[in-house]
Amino acid sequence: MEDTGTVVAFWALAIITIGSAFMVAAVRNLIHAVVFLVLSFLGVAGLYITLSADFVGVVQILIYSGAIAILVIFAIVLTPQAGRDNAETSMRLPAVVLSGLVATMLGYASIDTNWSISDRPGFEETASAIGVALLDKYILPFEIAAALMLVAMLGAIIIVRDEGTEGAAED
Amino acid sequence: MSVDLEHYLMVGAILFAIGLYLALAKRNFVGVLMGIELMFNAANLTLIAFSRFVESESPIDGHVFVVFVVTVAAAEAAVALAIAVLLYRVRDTVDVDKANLLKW
Amino acid sequence: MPILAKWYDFRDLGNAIGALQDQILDWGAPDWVPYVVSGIIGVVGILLWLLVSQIIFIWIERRVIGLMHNRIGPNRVGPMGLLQGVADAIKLLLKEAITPRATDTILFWAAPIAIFIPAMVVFAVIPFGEGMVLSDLDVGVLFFVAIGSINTIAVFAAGWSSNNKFALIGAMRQIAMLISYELVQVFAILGVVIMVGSMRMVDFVEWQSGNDVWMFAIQPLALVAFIIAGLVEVNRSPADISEAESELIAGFHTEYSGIKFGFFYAAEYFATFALCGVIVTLFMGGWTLWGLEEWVPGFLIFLTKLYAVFFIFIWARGTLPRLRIDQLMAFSWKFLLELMFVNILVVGLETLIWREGGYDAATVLPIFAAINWVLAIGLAIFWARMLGHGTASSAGKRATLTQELGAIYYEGAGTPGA
Amino acid sequence: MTLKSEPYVINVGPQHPSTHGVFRLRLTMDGEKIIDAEMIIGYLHRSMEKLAEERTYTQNIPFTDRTDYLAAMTGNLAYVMAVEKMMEIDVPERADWLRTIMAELQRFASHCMAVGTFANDCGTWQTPVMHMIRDREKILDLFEMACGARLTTNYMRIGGVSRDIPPEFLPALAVLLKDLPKRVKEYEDLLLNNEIIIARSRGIAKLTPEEAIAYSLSGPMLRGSGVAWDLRKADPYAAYDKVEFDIAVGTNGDAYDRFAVRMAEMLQSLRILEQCADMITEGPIHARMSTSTVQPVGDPVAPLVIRPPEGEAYARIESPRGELGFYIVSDGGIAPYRFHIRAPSFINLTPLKKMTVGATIADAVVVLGSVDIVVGEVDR
Repeated sequence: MEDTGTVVAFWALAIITIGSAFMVAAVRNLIHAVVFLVLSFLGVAGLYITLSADFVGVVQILIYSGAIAILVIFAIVLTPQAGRDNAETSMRLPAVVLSGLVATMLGYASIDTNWSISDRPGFEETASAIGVALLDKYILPFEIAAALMLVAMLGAIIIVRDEGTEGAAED
Repeated sequence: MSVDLEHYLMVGAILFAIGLYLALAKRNFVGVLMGIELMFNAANLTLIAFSRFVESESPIDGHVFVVFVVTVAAAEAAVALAIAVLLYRVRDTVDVDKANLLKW
Repeated sequence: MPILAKWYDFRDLGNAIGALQDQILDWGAPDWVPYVVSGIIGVVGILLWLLVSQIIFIWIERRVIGLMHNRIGPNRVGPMGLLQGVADAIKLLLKEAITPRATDTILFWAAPIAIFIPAMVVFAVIPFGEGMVLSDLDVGVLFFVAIGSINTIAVFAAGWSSNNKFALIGAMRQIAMLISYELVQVFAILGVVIMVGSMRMVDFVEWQSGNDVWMFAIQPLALVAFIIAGLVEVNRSPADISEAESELIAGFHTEYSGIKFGFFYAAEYFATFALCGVIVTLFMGGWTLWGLEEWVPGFLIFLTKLYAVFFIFIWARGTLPRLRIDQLMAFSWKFLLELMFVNILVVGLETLIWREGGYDAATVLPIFAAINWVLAIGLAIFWARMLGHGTASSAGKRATLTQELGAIYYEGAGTPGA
Repeated sequence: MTLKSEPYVINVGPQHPSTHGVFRLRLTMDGEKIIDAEMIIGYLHRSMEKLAEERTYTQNIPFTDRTDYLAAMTGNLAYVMAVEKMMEIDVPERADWLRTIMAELQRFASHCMAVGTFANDCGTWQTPVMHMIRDREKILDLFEMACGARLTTNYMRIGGVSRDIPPEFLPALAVLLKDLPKRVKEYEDLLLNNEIIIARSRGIAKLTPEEAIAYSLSGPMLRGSGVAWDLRKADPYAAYDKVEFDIAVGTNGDAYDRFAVRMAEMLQSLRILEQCADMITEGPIHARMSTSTVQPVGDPVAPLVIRPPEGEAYARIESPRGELGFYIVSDGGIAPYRFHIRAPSFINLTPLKKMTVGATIADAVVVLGSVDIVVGEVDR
């Protein structure tokens, strides 16, 4: 991928994504952390588009920065007295060391191994290919994912529902 | 100056590390959850990078995996936040340190 | 379409851009320069069109609503009040953008920009004319829905950071509405995508001009649901609940003034234009009008249709009262979503029969249209009856007239919020 | 273990688009549901009842326009009837007819505003209220023709009316009575059968007849709850015993029925006006005051200074908002010793807390619209 457009795009998006991910850890107020999280989701979506994965990029925007960010915001809003600070636990130093080690290990692995790079150009359009793959090659995982979504939705609703309002559901 | 697989993997590794740090070090349960979401994103990024660069007979599988990861991550986020609200309702705090009793 | 390759043939603005690109290449610029130049021209063109049409539409909307109110509407500024939009813009620019105390300043400043960007980015996907779409994404319609879901965050940031109870209620209402009507919007689009077979915006237009039929004739239910969901997403009456004047003063942008409010005001208009653009592309045959696009430039047809759909929104704003938030939610979850599921089932079956059977469009489309119309009307009435709306108790009733004094006529039958 | 969310307080404050004036409602909210509502009034208190004690009886007449500024004519009528009752003056027949015509025109105009702002609170973008204000303008032109003022008419005098109607008044009234019924029918189709207005107001703030009577409500609030009580029939004054009309009554006692009652009353007012227009008689418009009770100053027909005998009197009429009463105590002097106004809006507001608790903020606005208060009358 040598045309300058994608290179510039990659570096810009990489900086945005990693910068905002770092800000999520560094910023004090939890609401600001969520906003930076959304920014990093959008950065990752941009990276997908530079990898010519347009369907997944748009799905990322729709699901991550559209739905999951709202879930996180609702969690923060529904826990008012819990303090909105983004403080760290006492395990701060070992966490830094461990994640640094993980980062170097992954980095070394990715640079050292010779991936069998194929000289295939980017995909023209992926939406129909994904659709076809989902429905004939991965039909079983597709159904399982559907069942899992249903179970997760019901579980979340039942956990959070106030015990006292069974009868009041339809008032 | 061209961009190839190693660049994307490095970005994925750094993102994963930040997500791990968040999950380990944050006091607030929602902060931990943000870390987990970041880790999911890092994994997705490397999957898409592989499906774009690496030799394979059906490269679209990387995209299918990411679609599955996104759906499962959404479901997991919903359940995790339900737990966060429940934890807050029971123990009046979402501080990960304070929730150390298995049965209350 | 016979493209006269000369640059001055304005039936398709693409000619001029193409001629410009060749010109730049002749000057020996590297290969990506014309690409960037045409991109910039496209962006600037859309931005100019948006600003000009917003200023015109401020005037048109207030005039039309004025006529509905039996009054004249703005006629002070400029001839017949035409400069009203300009006057509003200048007023908003000059007014001081107050930041109230104890607000979360970063978010307070970021929210208007964050709400303005999606309203602009959506236009990259809308095809104005033959070659005139800024980026012909293969997942065009999905891109429109995804960008629509981003401004939920911006609305929350605005409501949360302005430290005002009314703003917070407005923001929470807006989020609840957006989430539940996004579902309806996606399913309405799904019906159309199944029949057309692709998500590219240009394919919709070609399919409709190829079969010489407008999609709303075949899928009326999808159009009605999409318009209602669009009304909610764009927050215009009868669903302007999050900024309900009579309840929440101005909802999530209560505390904003000056140019920051200008951003909210402009973002609402741009989002409505984008919505009308998508409605025209998906359901009303984009820039084609049964062959008229050979002579009249495509984008003019597209714009007249867009403004016509916009007029429907103005009309709705002038006449319909506002729903309560829980009724709006109930309407989406208990009524619209079920209709959409059935719509997708029926459209899926029809497309399956059409594809497997291999019939040509001319014979099969009228049958589908008939089925879908009957289904739409019958289902709506049946479902409303099931939810207890159409029954006698909920019909309007005049007060009973009586002569005898002191009599009690109380029945206490009215069920709340029927 | 309910969700731990602490209630927060919202001021639907003095400056709010839908409080019909400077009226403040402090709501304690739990999410969207209201758990406590507290009315704070007094922002428009001008202590009229105290001021009236330093002015002569005739000078007090302009006060009565400004209490209920949407129904000035009925305010004048009530006060003037109270003083006449104290001085046992009987008003000539033509003055009675003029008073009835003016009161019914005022009721139609006031209901125009009430129904319009109610539809406005339900969310219509000012469209119905603009149409109704257009009709109200026609009536205000008639008032201007009759007494020179549109809003604060100051038309009635103790013992009759201030001036006779010009000859072109009745033809103009006839023209009006031809086209207004069509308009009201149009509003009824537009608003009464509007699904969204029905959804927003049906079953909201229900009041049973017993509660309505217990809160001593009156006017459309009482009739909305099904109690067919109208002072124009119960205690006929002016020329109401010579005209026949119906009482509009609701059946469910909710916001929708009060709104429907007001719409029906507009039609009944037009019916009364038609009868008055063709039954009005010629004759004097002011009673001749006996000089014994009057300081011989100025024109004996409309004396400036009136000195009613010692005693008290209470006169009540059916104003657009309910039973408007004036209680006046005289100590024989030229100014009333005590001047009290029974303001219907003030009393109709009392059940507001019961009506709004449990509903949402959107309902509270609709309920306030259905009660149709005028803050000038609430605060006096």
